[in-house]
Amino acid sequence: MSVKVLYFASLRETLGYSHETLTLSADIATLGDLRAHLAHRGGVWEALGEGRNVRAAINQEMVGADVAVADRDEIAFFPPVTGG
Amino acid sequence: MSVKVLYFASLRETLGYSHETLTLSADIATLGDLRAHLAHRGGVWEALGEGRNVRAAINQEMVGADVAVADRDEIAFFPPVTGG
Amino acid sequence: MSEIQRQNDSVSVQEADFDVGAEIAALSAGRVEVGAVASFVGLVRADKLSGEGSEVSAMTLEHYPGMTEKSLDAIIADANGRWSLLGTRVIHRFGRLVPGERIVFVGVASSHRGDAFAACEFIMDYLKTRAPFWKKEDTPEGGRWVDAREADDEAASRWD
Amino acid sequence: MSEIQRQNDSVSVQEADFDVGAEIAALSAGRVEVGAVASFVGLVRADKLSGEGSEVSAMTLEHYPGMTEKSLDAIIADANGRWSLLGTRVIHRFGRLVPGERIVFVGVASSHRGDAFAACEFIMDYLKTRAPFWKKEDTPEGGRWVDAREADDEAASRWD
Repeated sequence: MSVKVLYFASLRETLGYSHETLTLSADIATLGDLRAHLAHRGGVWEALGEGRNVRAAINQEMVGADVAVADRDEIAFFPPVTGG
Repeated sequence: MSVKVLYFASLRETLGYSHETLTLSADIATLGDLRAHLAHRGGVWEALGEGRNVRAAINQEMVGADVAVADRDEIAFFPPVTGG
Repeated sequence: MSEIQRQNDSVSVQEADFDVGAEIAALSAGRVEVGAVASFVGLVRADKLSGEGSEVSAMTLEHYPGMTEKSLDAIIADANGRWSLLGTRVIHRFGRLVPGERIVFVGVASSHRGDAFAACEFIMDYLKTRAPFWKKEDTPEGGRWVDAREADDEAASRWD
Repeated sequence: MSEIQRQNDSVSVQEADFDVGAEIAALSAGRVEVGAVASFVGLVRADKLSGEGSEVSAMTLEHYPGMTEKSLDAIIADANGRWSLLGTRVIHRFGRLVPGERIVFVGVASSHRGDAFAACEFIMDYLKTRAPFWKKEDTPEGGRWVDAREADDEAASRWD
């Protein structure tokens, strides 16, 4: 399963990545699994760890950690929005 | 005691008067007294009678029937407002 | 035209139309503490305002000169007491107006949007029940005074 | 510039400024059933947004192209389900903005003012918590990402 992952705003700056393409192992079923997997990289990636205020979207819709990820999904992680 | 009385909108048209100057007898103490006095003229003036939906202002401030009238007051009677 | 002016509050009662964009821009011009401008434009609707099945071809707004400005000024003073505002602008037209024409403008500037929205709606609700304006519709059957709407009294009483 | 267009609803996400008067006029142009247009303009404030004592000299708005338009369109669809609306217009800028500049415009047309006001405030509240925009302030000490305000989450949760 291959997904595109995007990072925005302070999270993008912290990680030093705006996007990456990932091939996911079978044990990553949900958005929460993917987030934990990324945080597990350690270092700056702990910005995605549990307790950090991070929001996420799948295919441009904000969703919760329980939502399943699917092949070719566009997944985004970002801080709480501050527009308007 | 002399007061100026103004009439607006549908009330003005019904009465056929836009304004008049009245010298009030001593028994007219309040706005309610004045209104009853005017309604007592009969005919079209019954438009000011009890139960008719009429609002009033003294010196350009909307007030209730209990408010006292004073010499040289500007008093106005009109239907509920419908601006905006 | 008649105007009452406080520092950043102003009221106009006039026959002429107004420039909505210029009025809104003026509420924040040169004032970088303004973060929010809420505004409202009321227009003459062509549909059956009184529900009696006839099209409105025009309307004439009568008002009580002097009291109009005084009541609008009191409404604005009341709003300034309730919310933290940086400026208000009220324009109300009188005379003959055809469908689609602007009747009223209310604009409110504040640091925060909550105050701007609340004050703008408050001023409109009070204006509908307290400012001495009366609408007469021209219909094919002749002139017809518009009855006050209970909904307006209810809207205003929310703020009591 | 990107636009999503339904019959009388439209969204633009753009770097360019916009003409508030023209946008408000367009919401009622040629549509005599519109009696009310409520609108909101959000501006860059110069004062200490984060309460840390330094003046903001400019800010840069980042957004998530594609999702931005999608989320704004969803907010408008939601508003249309809640109130009787005749048209909506949302414009949100991105890029670098200095104090006093317009950031966002929301305009809502309806037959009645209550629906126009409620939908306009609803769209702003949701936009602040759901649309993927992020503000970075330029201060004398360097760039600083603006933290989300709890007040915004509270404002949006009123509508749940």
